[in-house]
Amino acid sequence: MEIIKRKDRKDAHPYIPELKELYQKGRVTRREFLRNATLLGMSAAAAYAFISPFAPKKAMAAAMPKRGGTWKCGMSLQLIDHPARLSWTEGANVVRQVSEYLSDTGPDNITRPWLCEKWVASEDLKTWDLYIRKGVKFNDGQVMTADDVIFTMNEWLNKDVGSSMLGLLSYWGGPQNIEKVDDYHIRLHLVSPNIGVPEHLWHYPGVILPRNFEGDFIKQPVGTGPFILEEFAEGERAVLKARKDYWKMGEDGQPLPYLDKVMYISMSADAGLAAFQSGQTDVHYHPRPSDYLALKDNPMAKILTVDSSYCYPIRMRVDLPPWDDNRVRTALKLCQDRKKTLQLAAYGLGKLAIDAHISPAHPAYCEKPIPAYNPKKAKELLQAYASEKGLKLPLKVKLATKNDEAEPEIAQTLKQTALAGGFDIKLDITEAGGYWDRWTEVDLGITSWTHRSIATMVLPLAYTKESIGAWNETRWYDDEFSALLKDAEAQLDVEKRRSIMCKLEDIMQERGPIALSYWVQIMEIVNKRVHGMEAHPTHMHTTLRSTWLDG
Amino acid sequence: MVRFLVRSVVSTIITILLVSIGLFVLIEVGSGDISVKILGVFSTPEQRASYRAQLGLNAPTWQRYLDWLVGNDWRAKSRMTYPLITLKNPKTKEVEWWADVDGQATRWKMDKGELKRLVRKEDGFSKVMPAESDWIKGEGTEEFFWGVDNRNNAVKFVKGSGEEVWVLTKAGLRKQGDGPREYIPLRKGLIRGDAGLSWQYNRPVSMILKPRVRNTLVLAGVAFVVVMPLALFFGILAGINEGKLLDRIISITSLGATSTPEFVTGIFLILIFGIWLKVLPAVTMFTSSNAIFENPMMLALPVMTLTAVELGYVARMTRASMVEVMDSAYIRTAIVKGMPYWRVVFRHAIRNALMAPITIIMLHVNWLIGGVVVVEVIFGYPGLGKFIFDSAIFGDFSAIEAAAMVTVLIAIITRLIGDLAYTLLNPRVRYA
Amino acid sequence: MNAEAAANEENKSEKRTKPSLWKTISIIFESRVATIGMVMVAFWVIVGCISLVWTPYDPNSSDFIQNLSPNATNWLGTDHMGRDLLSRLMQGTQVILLKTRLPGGEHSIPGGVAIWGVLGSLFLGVILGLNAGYRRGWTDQIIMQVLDALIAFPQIVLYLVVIAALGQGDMVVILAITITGAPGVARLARSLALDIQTRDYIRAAETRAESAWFIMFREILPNARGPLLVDSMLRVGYAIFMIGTLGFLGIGLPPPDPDWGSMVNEARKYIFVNQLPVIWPALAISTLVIGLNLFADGLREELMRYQK
Amino acid sequence: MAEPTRRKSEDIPVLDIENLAVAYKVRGGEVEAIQNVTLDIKKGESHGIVGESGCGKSTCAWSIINFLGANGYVKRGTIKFQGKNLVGKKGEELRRLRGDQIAMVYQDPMQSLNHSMVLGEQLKEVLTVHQGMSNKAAEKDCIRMLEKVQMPDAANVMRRFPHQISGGQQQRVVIAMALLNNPALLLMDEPTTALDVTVEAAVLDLIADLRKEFNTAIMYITHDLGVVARVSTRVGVMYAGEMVERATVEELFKSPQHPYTQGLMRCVPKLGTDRSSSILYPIPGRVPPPGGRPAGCVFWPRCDYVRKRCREERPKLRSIAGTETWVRCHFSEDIDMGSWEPPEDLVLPGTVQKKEVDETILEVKGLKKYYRVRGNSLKDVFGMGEKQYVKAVEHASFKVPRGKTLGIVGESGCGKSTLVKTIIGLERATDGEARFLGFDITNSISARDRKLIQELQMVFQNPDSTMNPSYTVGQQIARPLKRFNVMPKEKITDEVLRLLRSMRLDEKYYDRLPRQLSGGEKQRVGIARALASHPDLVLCDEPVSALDVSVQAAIINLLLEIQEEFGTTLIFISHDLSVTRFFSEYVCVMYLGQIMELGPAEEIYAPPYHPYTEALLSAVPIPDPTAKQKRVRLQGVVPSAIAPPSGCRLNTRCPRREMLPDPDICLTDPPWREVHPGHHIYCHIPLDELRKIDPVVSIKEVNHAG
Repeated sequence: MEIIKRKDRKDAHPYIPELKELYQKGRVTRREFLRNATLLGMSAAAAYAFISPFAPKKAMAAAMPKRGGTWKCGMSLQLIDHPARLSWTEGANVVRQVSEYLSDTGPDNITRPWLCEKWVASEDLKTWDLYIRKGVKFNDGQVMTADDVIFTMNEWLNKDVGSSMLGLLSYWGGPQNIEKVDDYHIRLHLVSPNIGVPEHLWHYPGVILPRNFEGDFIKQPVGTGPFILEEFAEGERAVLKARKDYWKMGEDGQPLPYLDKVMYISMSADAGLAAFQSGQTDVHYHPRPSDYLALKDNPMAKILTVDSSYCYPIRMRVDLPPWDDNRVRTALKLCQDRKKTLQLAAYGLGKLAIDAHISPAHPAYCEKPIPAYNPKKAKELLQAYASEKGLKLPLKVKLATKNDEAEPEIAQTLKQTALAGGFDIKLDITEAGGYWDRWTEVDLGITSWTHRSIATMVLPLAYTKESIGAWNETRWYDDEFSALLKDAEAQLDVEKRRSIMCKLEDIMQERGPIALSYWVQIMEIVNKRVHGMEAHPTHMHTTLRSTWLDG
Repeated sequence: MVRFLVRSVVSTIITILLVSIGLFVLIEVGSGDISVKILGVFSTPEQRASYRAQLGLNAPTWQRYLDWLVGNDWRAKSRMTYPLITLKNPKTKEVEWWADVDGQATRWKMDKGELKRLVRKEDGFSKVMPAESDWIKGEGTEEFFWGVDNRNNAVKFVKGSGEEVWVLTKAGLRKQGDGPREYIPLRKGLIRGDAGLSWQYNRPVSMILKPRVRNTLVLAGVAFVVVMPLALFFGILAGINEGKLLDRIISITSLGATSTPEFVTGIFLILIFGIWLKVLPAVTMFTSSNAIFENPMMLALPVMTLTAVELGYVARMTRASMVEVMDSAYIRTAIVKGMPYWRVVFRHAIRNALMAPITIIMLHVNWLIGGVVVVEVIFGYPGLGKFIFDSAIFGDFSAIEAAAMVTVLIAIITRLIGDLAYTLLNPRVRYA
Repeated sequence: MNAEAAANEENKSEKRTKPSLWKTISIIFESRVATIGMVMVAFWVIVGCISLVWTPYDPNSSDFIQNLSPNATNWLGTDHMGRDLLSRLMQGTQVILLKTRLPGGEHSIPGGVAIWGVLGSLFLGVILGLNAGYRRGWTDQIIMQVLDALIAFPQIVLYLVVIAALGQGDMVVILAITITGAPGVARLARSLALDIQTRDYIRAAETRAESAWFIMFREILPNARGPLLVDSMLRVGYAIFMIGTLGFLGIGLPPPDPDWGSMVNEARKYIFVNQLPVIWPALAISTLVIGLNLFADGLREELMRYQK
Repeated sequence: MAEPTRRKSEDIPVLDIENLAVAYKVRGGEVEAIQNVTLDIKKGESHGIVGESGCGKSTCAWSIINFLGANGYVKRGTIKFQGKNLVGKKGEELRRLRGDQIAMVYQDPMQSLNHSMVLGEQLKEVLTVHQGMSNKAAEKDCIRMLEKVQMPDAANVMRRFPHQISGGQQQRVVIAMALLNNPALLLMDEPTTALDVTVEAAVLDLIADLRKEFNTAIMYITHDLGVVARVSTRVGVMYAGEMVERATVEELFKSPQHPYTQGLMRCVPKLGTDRSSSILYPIPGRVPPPGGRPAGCVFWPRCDYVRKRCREERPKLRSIAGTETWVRCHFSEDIDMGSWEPPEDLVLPGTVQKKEVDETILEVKGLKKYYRVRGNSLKDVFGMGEKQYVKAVEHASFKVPRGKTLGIVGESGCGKSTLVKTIIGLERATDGEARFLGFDITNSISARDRKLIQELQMVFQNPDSTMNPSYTVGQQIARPLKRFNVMPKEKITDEVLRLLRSMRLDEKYYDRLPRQLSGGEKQRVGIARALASHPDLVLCDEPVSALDVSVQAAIINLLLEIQEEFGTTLIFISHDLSVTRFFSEYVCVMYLGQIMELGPAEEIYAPPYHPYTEALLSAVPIPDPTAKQKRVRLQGVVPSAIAPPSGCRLNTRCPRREMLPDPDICLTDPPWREVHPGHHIYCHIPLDELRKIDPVVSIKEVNHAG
């Protein structure tokens, strides 16, 4: 304890010492310590310094970055208007190069301050102080102050804008609870304690906008980021060119970024793959397992991977028969041959999962045994249900999904493995767009859920009463579950949180609406000439500012 | 001949009209209640009704058809106090509808029952001003006003009774007071180059469409220019060597080529030239809107793909008609007249032999367009075909309607050209 | 001079017996081209029929290692999901040539989507064409006008529109094939009718005051059979082609039963790893289409020679 | 006109063919289209080749210029052209001969001219290619040549496309084209068959004149004995690929040696003979196909004099002592044509005596048929131009007594077919009245009563299209029986068989398909079908014009029998005046939709003539070289029926117009002048004037008319 100086304590969160202790006792992992410490406002540097006093200040850069060059990536591009309304990561990839977030969750899934120099949470986690970074200019020349931040926050909470932040930040209790202390200091008074604030600040619609923002990013691409939007044509391309006066310096002492130009060209996954292989693009965005297979031995390709909570839950609508009966749901869950699925759909790349939307990549994940493939038991359950309902097996059901990433493979495999379990699954596989039109409507479907850095971000979004009509595609909610979730959001103690998670996981496994075979291992396949880029669990291109090209 | 031409032009116009009707009916009616599709099944009947009103979907189909085809601003004009004008948004270049109030572009909204003017400033944004004076006495005590709202609708506000309307925001539907009583979603209509708004991109279809059409025309054009001479050459070559080895070779290869789907040819061309040999760009990357001109090489593979399929077909056509011509009586005459073989072929045969293929080729253009769809999808070529495909998948109706109309237009026009070419080639028609 | 040769042929073919069905069939074998074509087509039909009752393995189950190259157990190798390509290829024939799944997906009727589609266009086209060609005048004008409108649609575009409006399904494909095919058939039927109705036996029928429908369907149609038959052959080819393309675009016949196009579509992602899953269905489509073409060509020649 | 060539054995013949055989490769072996053909043509001589279709006439010509297609070749024999053997000549050498030394004229001028090239080009290239002449010079020559072939305003024609000039003119162009290089040998393959009588006559005159002028050797192929008689000095008769007889034209027609030739002579009606005075004797059987020729003499199966030797030994072509005649028959000396008796089994119509019945079955008064046509001006497209009509039939009036035959003659486009179509109801009459059995029949057939329809049936021209290829003979004859339910279903088959028998077709035809029948047989079935419903009136639209002479005779006889048997009334359309004359009691001559002359056959064919009738008669090719025929020709071409000349429609071409003091009177409608009751002439020229005109034809009564 004594090693912590008083002045440190002044800012640092009172929980930090305890955290340190836990770490020293080996109750929390190194990674978890770093996450939580930084989360609570301890500067990353300090945190690193604590756990490994003798570690070098900065990992040695392999080589001095080269400047210049155009970085190309094939990626589908759709409509962008109000950043706060962003609903898809591709769009965010473009926006985030121009505008930035208050916090920054790194590839290591650790969240650090970014546009705010630091934040401090009260003990009860209901009051958060955000200290805005000074001297940051928007690319239209005006200086960023608390006003811009507050303006942006108001946009998030403005019903008219309709941002998905609105749901996420429900615990903020509306704009009136945002207090401007001074030009560079904002205080948030939360209605309910929440540990996720920094993470939430990095939720992809959350870029900081100039106070005079009119509502269309394409008309008004003003932000603090390293790049300037030169051209945006939906369905065609986005061209970004380096900004000269970016606030962050590169290793060579000059302002970032190293790249001259960033170019996103809209193309289908297949076209993208071809383009990458023929050297037309530098990055193959969002590679599918098949792409990995195609590229893993490609001499010019470099594969960056990271574990994530990206997944393809098989979700069942609990408001429609037969899925309203838990026996049927459980039966289907039992019908998953997880290993086979992982093999067929992802060539074994990924982590086997339990039937809960909580991932090992999430902090405080509670380790559970992977359920075995048990068609016999499934059949019994189903038999019981069927005889009750006067149906006969096999039970005919229709599984809808999109012919996009690994879904078809998962579907095909399930169809097969579920046969023994008494399910006769018809497949209804359409193009991605076709599925997104009805993803909340189909009674049985496979929806892809993107990575979220903590479980408390996704669970409220999809498995609570409030979220019905928005993101709750299964209409499933459970009072006990919701209650526990509230606690979890307010619970700082990792151990305690873990124990809550255990309960949550149990509930979902026991009566939840999703069957889940594996967690995707996110990978980024880049050309060897690309340096300083890292795979991010969210598939976001978070590190382009420090990416550079060699030859 | 005059008669022939006039006839074909007239019939072309009728055809286009028929097509447009068919298209409209098929989509607008065939696709059921669009509001459900947009608002989702969560939406209540009341919400849908309100939304349909805003889209003008409550109007009878024929009216919507007319609006779609020739626009409805004239309908709005007759009701409105101030003249309608269209302005280009300086940033997006989109066309916006405003009313011209003594030189100032103006729109209106109701705020707590009070009519407000939104007067446009140079930078494209607008400032709010009171406009209570604009009310007009209607029959009885009712006071109303026809103006433009900021969703490009001509709307009828009624004093004191703001409608409760459901407005669609990205966050979903939201109930809003102070709504207008009636809507006319302003549009210039297809024939005036306004194909409405694309739901997928939330931008005017015509704006997105223009570059796509250009790209496709370039692609198809190049393919056409490459294919035709080759095809005709091989066709004629085979034709005059009927039954000989050369004929066999040409015929069989061309049959093989036509019978291999574009998508297969395309894939393998990419694999071989783009990836294994790396001699040609595997896909078409539009690094700028003029990429095709800056880097024409990227057309190579798509064109090759189209060629593979088209070449064979046209060649077979040409061959057939060449064979037919070659054993016609007048060729016999020419030979018996002691004309040298090549003179017979070039002076006497070819001209007649080309008549049939040319008309067929022109009729065949919509087959070519079909191919273009596939090719564009494979090569990620941002053209008309891919656009239609995407819109169809997305269910972006106004986009499909417009795009389909364009393809049909192309098809019909080329056919017309075919007719012309035929008349020019065939004196029987020319002097009939 | 060939006329004399033909004349001679004709007299050879003079038999005392009524021409039997076999006789009409046998003319196919007189042309080598037609025979080859028929063999190719027959091959696939047979393969399809077999697949109805037996395929080496379950086409939809992944019993093997992924992306195997051909070997003793999997003659054509396996695909990216470790399914036996031969089995899938065999079953791929069904939806095209042998069975059509009715809406609801519970039941299916014999005759593949391509077949029904072409039959549809044949039915529609013949009725329109004969009326246009025999009645002429205004009827002709109007019918042709409408047909022009239909023909103006590029097939795929029309299909995409239909999809957008009506959604996917075997029936929709059939509808699309019918609509896109009918104008062509009609034009052919019309030109044939226009030619045939100048013949004296039509006059004879008219002097018997036969009804227009009688003349169209009893007097004209039988003599238009040949060309129509040939034409339909080619159309089946086109149809298969289109189904393939649609399958490739992922909007064709719905799963699970694989059709060749969607096989290509699925396998496409893996083309860089394993080309065979693309090559086989591609070959299947090509050979079938080529077969139909040859068959048609041969048949056409024979009929011509025969009609003389 | 044919004048015998006295310059015998002058120098070497231009063309000398020694027992030539041409074979075609077909599936399963090869067939000899022609065998042992031998002939020679001298300078300035016109050698006719006559025979029925499928006898290898054309093949003969094609073999000379070695144009036998991919599957044909000369199997035996030699073709010497000016001493040099042509057989096996190829490439350049052959090319130089074609069109230069040896030229050819074909049957169908429309087809044989390139429709997408102006005539000028097609003509000029003959000169520019063969003589390397300059374009200008060629142009001049061509125009000169066109004038030689009496082409009106030649210079203009050079710039026209084929479809812009009439058929006759097209043929003239083709001939001009052939003569441009003044070839030594001119091959003509049925050059006038596709043309109308008057046009044909003109072209034949032309050929004769040209022959004199250029002194070219001509090989003239035709099926028409009349034409041969007119154009050729010597004639070769071909049968089943063999040359069966060769002789000077006079000899051939005076004393034909070969039974086949004799048979032919007996088949064709001479102009002036009619059913009462003479009978046509068809040759039984049909020409054997190249594949199925009999051993021995090719003709024996059809020969009346056949003996054992004929069946075994193939006769040589031998010359008859003391004549120029060569014949391929063992016994020609023993055969005396005069003493020929028709074989018993051959059933013939008894020569009918005219019985006077004057019940009128069909009466037509002032019948009109107009067709609406669209103009080509912009105005017309939008229907604003004034309406235009083809005046196909104008004021047709005539009566047909029961049981008689009315022949309607006239050239193509004269409206005879339209008239018939209107009567039977395939067309609605525009105006005027028509009564059949007292019922009005100006309406269209659909409006008529079943009973009426079945009384009015039709026999068609083209045997190949008269039957529906898809149904058997039986089905097709049965159809009308069913349609008009003439009799109970079960009886139908018997009835059909009865009809077949009465058509001289035995039962095995019942199940045959049309393509298994010969032209004659098809025509018989056609007639049977027409008669099935026992009609009162049968309209025959050129029922025999497409048939070979021998078959023709048979069909004519058949019709005559039927008329006797059923007392059927016939209306008989034909362009062949001899046949019409032979066939019908009453004749009606039409020109450009107008009836020119109407009356009893014998009177029509003797003065006073209508000028048009006169022209027609003088144009008829008569199968008798000795016949004297006046040369009256119509000038110009048939005017368009859309804007026909006012008044007498013939006035633009009338050969006798100058007989009138004031020719302009022809611009007014002429009066109907009655020669006798029932014989009318539609002309301004007074009858006495017309009476002055002496007969067109004078034939020495030839002994073998039977």
